[in-house]
Amino acid sequence: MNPWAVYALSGVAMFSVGLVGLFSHEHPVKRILASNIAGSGVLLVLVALARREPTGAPDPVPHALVLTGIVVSVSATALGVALARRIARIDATAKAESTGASDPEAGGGSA
Amino acid sequence: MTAALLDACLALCLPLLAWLVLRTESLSQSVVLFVAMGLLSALAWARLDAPDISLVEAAVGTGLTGALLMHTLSWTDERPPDVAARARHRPWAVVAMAALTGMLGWAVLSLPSDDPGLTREVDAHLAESGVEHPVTAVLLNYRGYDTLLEIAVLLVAVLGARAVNPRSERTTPEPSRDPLTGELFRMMTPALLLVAGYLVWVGEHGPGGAFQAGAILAGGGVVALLTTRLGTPRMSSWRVRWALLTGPLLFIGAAVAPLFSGRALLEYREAQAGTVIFVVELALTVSIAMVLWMFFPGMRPARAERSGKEPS
Amino acid sequence: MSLWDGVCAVFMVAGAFFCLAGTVGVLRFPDVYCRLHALTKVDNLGLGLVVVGLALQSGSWATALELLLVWLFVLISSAFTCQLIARAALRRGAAPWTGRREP
Amino acid sequence: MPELRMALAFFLLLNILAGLVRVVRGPTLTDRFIVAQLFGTTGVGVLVLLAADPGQAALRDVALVFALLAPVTVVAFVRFAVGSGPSPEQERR
Repeated sequence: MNPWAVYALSGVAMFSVGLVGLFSHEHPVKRILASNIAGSGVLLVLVALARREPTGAPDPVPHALVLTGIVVSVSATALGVALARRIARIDATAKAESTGASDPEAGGGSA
Repeated sequence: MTAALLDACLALCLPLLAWLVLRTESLSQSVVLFVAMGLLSALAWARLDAPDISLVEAAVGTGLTGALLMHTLSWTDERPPDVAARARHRPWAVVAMAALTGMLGWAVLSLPSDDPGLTREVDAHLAESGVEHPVTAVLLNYRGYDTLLEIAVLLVAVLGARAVNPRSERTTPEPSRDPLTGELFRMMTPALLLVAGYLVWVGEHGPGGAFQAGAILAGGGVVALLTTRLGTPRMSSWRVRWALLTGPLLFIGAAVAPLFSGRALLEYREAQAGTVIFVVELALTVSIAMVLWMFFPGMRPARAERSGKEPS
Repeated sequence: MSLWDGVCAVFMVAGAFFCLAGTVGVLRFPDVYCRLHALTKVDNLGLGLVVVGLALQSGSWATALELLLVWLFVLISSAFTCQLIARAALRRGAAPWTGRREP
Repeated sequence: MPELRMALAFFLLLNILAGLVRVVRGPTLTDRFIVAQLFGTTGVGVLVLLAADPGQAALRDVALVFALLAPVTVVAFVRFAVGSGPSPEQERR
């Protein structure tokens, strides 16, 4: 079991944990964390495959891909969090309006 | 022999920690576990001979993701988990995870284990790329097109994050003249600027570059934001817009310039390749730092309205 | 030069021991404030000894200085970490341990 | 000597795993965060030990970045998270 295989399996396990976690949680931030975990699992598999040549330098091309991948996944997380925050605020105002307004039809007021 | 033990132990506890992150009910615990997992994955990159990626993971993981997720704790409501439903799903989740791991693991392990990859090709043309470090050469010369589009992706993401978070609803935090965090900001800023400059310079012949330096500057920006030394960068100010646009515009300019002298897109002249890459990398550092910094929205002090006293 | 390597080995093993002491401290101490001491004081000493062991062995002044710089930054950030978390915990009312045996 | 360094790096990694116990069991949110910081410092130790191998000098820059950016998460934690997690009394029950 050479080292790259160990890390590749670990990446695969992280990906499956993240993917299953993505479907078994309703909380938006939890799902963002799950998709982040799945993403870093895939990146781990990529870099593990780049290290298959035991001697000499590892393959730089997957390294460049994974490097930009990490920065893009952070910006995706930040965008996801901003969207989740916006949805939470809309739900809060919608709930406040529906409890505040006595007549029923005002419930679905636009945010 | 202990190296194999170290690798096995690290490779085992990464998915374990990932599972812990998603298993704990309360959000605040899973955020802290997630920060710890980012740290361990930086060690995994180090063990896989990928210092560039370990550097980016460290700069982005501890600098931004941790602070951003801590910020989410201040506005999310800890929804009470319906433990009954969760308990029903639990066995199915474990079965699904095991099956997925098994299938994908078999697929990955059946790949040829002696594939040399593209190392020889990259090293063959390294002399013409203008830099000595292969990863920087791939990032900014061989696959420059990829990095150019990736900067556009970052720009779109920050425009989206800011559009969704309109300034009218963003309350500015009251200036908390707290001597402790003020001192922290005063001591950290010179060190951050120095290390960021060092990383941009070292990117030419060693692990480093625009992404790592930009993430570190953004981390400093977040501290400045949290210690209310600086307000949130407003999208309306022209300085912020120019800072955002210097990277992409300069990169596009450097990419299009060879077209006028009869060469293909992004085909730098060999003599100036090194300087062109360095200038583009400097501009990218400014843009990436500004993008990652603006992801951090204007904050409301978590406790201020509820208990009416300054929480700092 | 086995004596020189021996000295470096002693430093590094002592450093690892103090890291162990710090971890055990964080695990076993009864309340937040004691654990903060274990985290920021003991662990830093462990790291410092490891850094000194490595610096002596590195054979080049630049490497030794860079290692000491890393340790200096860890010291600075630990000082702030300890104070900030302790003040936040106190403000949130985490009761300090008063010596009674926990039930 | 390289063998000793690798053994110590493995030993520190075992420390990090032992810290996982407190992360799972830790009563309050602050305890969990303290262990996350412990991972940070011990992680710097592991990186510095690994950086002494030939050709791995860049790992010292990684350790430097870790040491520099550690306060960012702490300031964010103190400012946001301390007020939101379940308060110590609730958790101790």
